[in-house]
Amino acid sequence: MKTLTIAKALGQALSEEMRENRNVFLLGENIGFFGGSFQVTKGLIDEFGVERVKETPVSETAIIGAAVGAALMGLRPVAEIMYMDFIVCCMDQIVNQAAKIRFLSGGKLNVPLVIRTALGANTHGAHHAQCLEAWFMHTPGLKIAFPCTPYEAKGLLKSAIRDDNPVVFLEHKLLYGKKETNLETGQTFQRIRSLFSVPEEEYIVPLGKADIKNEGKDVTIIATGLMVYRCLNVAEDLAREGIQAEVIDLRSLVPLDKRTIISSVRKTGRAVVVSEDQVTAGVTAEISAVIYEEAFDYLDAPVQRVGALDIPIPFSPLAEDYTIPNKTRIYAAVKKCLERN
Amino acid sequence: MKTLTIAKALGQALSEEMRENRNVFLLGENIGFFGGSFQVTKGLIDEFGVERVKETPVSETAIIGAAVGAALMGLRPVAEIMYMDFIVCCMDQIVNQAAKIRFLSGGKLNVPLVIRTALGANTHGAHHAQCLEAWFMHTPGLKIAFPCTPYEAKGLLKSAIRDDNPVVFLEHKLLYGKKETNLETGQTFQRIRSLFSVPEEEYIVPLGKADIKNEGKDVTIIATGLMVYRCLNVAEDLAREGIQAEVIDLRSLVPLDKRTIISSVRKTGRAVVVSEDQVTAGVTAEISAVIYEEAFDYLDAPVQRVGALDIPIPFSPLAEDYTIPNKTRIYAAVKKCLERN
Amino acid sequence: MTEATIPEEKLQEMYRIMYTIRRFEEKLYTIFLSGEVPGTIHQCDGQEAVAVGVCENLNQDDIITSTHRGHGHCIAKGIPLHEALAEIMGKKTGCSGGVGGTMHLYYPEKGIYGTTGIVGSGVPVAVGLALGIRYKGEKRVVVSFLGEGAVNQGAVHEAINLASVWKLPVIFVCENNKYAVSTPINETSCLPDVSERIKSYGIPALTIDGNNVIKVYTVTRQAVERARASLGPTFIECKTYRYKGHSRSDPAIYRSQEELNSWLKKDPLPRLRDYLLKRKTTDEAKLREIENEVGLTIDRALTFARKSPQVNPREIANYVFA
Amino acid sequence: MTEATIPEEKLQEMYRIMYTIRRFEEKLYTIFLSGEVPGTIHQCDGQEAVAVGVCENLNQDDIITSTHRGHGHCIAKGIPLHEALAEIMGKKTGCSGGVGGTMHLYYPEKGIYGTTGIVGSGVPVAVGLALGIRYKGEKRVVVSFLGEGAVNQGAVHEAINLASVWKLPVIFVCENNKYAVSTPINETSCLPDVSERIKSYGIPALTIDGNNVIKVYTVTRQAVERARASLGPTFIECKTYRYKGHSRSDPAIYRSQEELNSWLKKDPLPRLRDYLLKRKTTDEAKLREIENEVGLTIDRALTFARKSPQVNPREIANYVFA
Ligand SMILES: Cc1ncc(C[n+]2csc(CCOP(=O)(O)OP(=O)(O)O)c2C)c(N)n1
Ligand SMILES: Cc1ncc(C[n+]2csc(CCOP(=O)(O)OP(=O)(O)O)c2C)c(N)n1
Ligand SMILES: [Mg+2]
Ligand SMILES: [Mg+2]
Repeated sequence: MKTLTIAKALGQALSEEMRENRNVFLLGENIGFFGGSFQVTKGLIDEFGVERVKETPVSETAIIGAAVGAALMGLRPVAEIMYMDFIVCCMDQIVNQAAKIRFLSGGKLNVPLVIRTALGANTHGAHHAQCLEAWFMHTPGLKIAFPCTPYEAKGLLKSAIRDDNPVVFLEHKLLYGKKETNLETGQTFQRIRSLFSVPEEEYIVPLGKADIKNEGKDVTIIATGLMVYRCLNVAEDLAREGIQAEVIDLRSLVPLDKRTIISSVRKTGRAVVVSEDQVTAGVTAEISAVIYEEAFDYLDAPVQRVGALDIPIPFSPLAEDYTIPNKTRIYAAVKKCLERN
Repeated sequence: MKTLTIAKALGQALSEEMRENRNVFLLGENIGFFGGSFQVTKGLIDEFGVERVKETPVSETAIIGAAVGAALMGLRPVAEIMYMDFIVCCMDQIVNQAAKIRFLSGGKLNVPLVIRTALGANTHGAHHAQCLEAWFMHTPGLKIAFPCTPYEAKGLLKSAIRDDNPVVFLEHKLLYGKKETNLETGQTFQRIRSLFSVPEEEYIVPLGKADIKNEGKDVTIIATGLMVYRCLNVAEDLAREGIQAEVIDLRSLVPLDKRTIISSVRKTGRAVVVSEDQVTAGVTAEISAVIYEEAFDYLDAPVQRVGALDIPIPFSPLAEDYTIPNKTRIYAAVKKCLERN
Repeated sequence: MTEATIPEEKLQEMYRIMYTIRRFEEKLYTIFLSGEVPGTIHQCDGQEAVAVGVCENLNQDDIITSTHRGHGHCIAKGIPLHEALAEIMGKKTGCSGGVGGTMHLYYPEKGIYGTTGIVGSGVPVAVGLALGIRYKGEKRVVVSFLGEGAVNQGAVHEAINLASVWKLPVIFVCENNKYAVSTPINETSCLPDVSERIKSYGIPALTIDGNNVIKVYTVTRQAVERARASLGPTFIECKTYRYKGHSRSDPAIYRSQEELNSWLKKDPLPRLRDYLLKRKTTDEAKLREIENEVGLTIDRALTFARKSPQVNPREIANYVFA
Repeated sequence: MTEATIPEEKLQEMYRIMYTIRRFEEKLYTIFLSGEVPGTIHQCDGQEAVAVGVCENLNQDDIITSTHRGHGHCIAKGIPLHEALAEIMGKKTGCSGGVGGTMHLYYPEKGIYGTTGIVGSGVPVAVGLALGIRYKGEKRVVVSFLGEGAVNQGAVHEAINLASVWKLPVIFVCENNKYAVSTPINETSCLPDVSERIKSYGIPALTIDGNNVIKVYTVTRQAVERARASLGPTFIECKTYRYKGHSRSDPAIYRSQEELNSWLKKDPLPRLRDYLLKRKTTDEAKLREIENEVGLTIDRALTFARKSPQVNPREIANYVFA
């Protein structure tokens, strides 16, 4: 067991899968010698060469198109779209080609393709901050993974690469370099701390399985990515007040692990859904709709949605913090949810 | 008063606004002599000439970019994207430019721009059928209008053109040519029938106001576009059973008329949300989340969501009908909603 | 290979397939009018020489990507007519199980990787297919068909550039039929020849008479050889014309009768027919035989498609995910 | 206009602005390291001659769209330094109220319609601005800056084609600094000159020394005249080099020291400085005076930005809708 950063864990997943299966290759901008904007592919070109670590022009549409075609030929491309904001430039190839070809060929063709992309606000302004996963949840034919620890990042990426469907793989910018050593401490971080260690042995984390990052009986908090940390922080505060919050990390948005969500909410009777994307028609809308549909009679209070305000992500760090869900807002939402008897 | 089709009513709105304001102009594919794929712009080039009815190459990104720039210069472009499926090719200009420029300029710049586009399934297959309005609801900075009758189509398009913000204007393919004379008959269609007549005098329909297409006290059915008709059909059947369904036509998705929705649901205690887009993370998710948030204590049953199945829209007419919400499915959802005491 | 050296059987085969496409489109037209085809169709009659001249150079395991106007390409690449017809009619026995339709014809068994409803969107996919071929060290080639209108899609430029930089085994075949729906090319481009626009990618790009099947065949042959020899992509612009409107709802009143007539004079079918007869190696009887056979095959295909069951909606959700 | 006929004051003004950009970028570098700048910055030192040579041909009501590497363009077009600095530091007094940042600088009062975070995305907007100008019958022109990497974005091709077909008053100025982040142009294009790729749109497209401000100035002048005379767009590729890494987190180890040195020798600032001194119409004292003034202005701007209040998050929601 070794503690790693997410960036390194992802790099390991890539290199192991590439060693294992010659059909796996990478393509994207600056992923070669440069190692990618977040250094995930650092060093891979040395081991695998330019044919398997393919540096591309700034052409997102061509990147995804190339990946789709290669996948149709039986390869397993892992395409990197540097920031999720740039995915907006290649929606057609993702939505109308990658996601639909299997269906449109009557199930004859598979498109085993991974699109890795970095998301989340980190004070770079509105074109480098967007969380657009709701668009892809709304697109039949795509799977979506979103890890928040090194162990899960590695295990999920391996699953994504081995999956025979297109998978959008989300990597939060503020988590790439997160270290076990600068983790928030306390009870509620126990499980997450353990997930900073990655075993030597081969393992995978399946798509479609949520993970309970903290057990509790009073309220269910559902989150993804960076928000999992913020929710655990809130859970820590709540614990001091004697409130036991269950924090569920979805890990995959498609397939969605409704079982884990619903059985938790049936237990606690209360749910808060936290996601970094804008509230309206976002991830929190879908998750809360699912909860109502399957646990209506168990709910003691309305589900609280906590997401980014419905504005573009502002540059000013103060304003950014105000816009995306912070501890204060999450805490307030939980309290509101607990208010009612 | 004259009865019109939606296609004609839209054409009237365009020509009246163009006469009224020299800054209004049109651009898009085949909108000139050809009159547009759905004949909405038919004849306009004769009156307004090629500089105001600008035919473009098959370049959706350039179309929207050109419209954004022209809007920044104080003009009021009305861009046509032939099918909403093709909007997937120009998401960047819409989402990262049109929707964000006002915000990113600190409120200095306006982008008064209308994007007209045709949506909805009409047995053309998966690339000519998509309803992607949820993506735009999720994008701060855009307004969204979606009329279902000629009167409202004309009035809303005029409002959209006069609005100082980018407006995505949705036109359902199966409604363009709908005639008052082949309308379903019966009580519940009374209001809608009246909306096939368009007065000679100038009027607008404001963005952000829903319309109650049928009043009722037993259950609230919320819908848009073609689905309004299907819901009224269901309401007709329900009426025969003595059940009075209130059918709300949202007309705008952004701004959303929460007031009308919530006060109806508070009255009926039951809500069914119907939209042609796929269920997961779609319009129905957001609307039902809003209802729970603001009318939780008034609900006698969980909100029912009825949307397209989470698959691409199939070509076979039988399969298409099975995929998007039809009368049977809507009826079943209402009954399910009414089941509980 | 020059015109003279094309074997007789090859020429007859080209005629057979061109004739098949023409009859297929005509049959479709009829059954569309009788209400048997849902949605719409984009017909390619008039453009048969491109599809056939190109695909006759391809092996079964070579690959094409097509457009919305793709029946000809698919037939030339060997799609079974009955499965194509059934698909276009939305039947369960269609090559995509009836869920695709005319704009989503896939037939991987014959290297057909899709007609598409999004203009230009097949081109990036084609480049990816070619990348896959190269990656696997195979000698197959990809042909990506596109219209002259599609050249205004950014996606096409990104893709051609990538193919150029990576020297991929792909051939872009542009059917310049002058119109994108109703819009003539001179309103959307400053240069009359599309190939001029594509030279800017540093690849061979040429313009030829797309109604001359022999020309199309021989020019494509060189491009295919180039691609198989790992020398990179070629762009071939074929000037041609569609006889019908853009889609079934288009009466094509934006074109003059003269223009149509002038192209009817260049009809690729009689051109090849006359050529064959003039060479005297094929006689009228032989051609009639081919024509009759084609007619029968199409009738059989139609009978099959008509008799085929409807799609069972309950089964199609399985197609979404592997 | 030739080199010889550029008035002395114009040359001094060009020097002043180029020097301003250089000092601005240097100051930013320092305060970035001291933690006063959130996020990142893309610096343009080394490329000043392009921004200045181009914008010195523009009137206040002419328009530019810029890139992620846009400080120089905005300064050359007249953005008030204190508002630019405050914006880049995320302060309320910034030109976008602190919500934009370095990649979203707008200053419509001076015709600045945005730096942008999406590579290539300013180009379609620029074409629209030019369309607006033509529609209104005005004589203004638009300059759209883009990097050589941006030429691989489909959006750019769609937009340039549209400008070409519609003969719009827009000039595309491509700063070819050889790299897109770490990727050299020879890995992403088969042709060494970007202008070769753009000739395919039937518009004048040329490649010049982008570190020679006089050359940039005179060539742009012709393009501006052409545009004002409604003769359509021009594409100007300026070969240049950025001294710093792509953004603040990039040590630029993909470039050799020699390469950097060879470009430092072509530094546009000393080149213009020496030229001015050689002509003897400007003396060292005058230049020192300019330099001192610039230094003071930047210091004042920085003091302003530092003292400025933070954004009040509660106010910014008003920016979303008119
Ligand atoms: C991205 C996109 N934009 C617009 C359309 C509508 N459309 C379908 S075919 C067509 C014209 C295409 O012209 P061309 O590429 O020349 O092909 P042709 O129809 O002439 O064969 C258009 C605009 C589309 N299907 N996809
Ligand atoms: C659509 C998009 N893709 C990728 C990026 C990431 N990115 C930012 S700048 C850049 C390189 C741009 O190169 P170039 O156009 O030559 O401009 P330069 O940085 O050299 O000035 C890239 C890839 C982006 N911002 N937008
Ligand atoms: Mg055409
Ligand atoms: Mg560059």
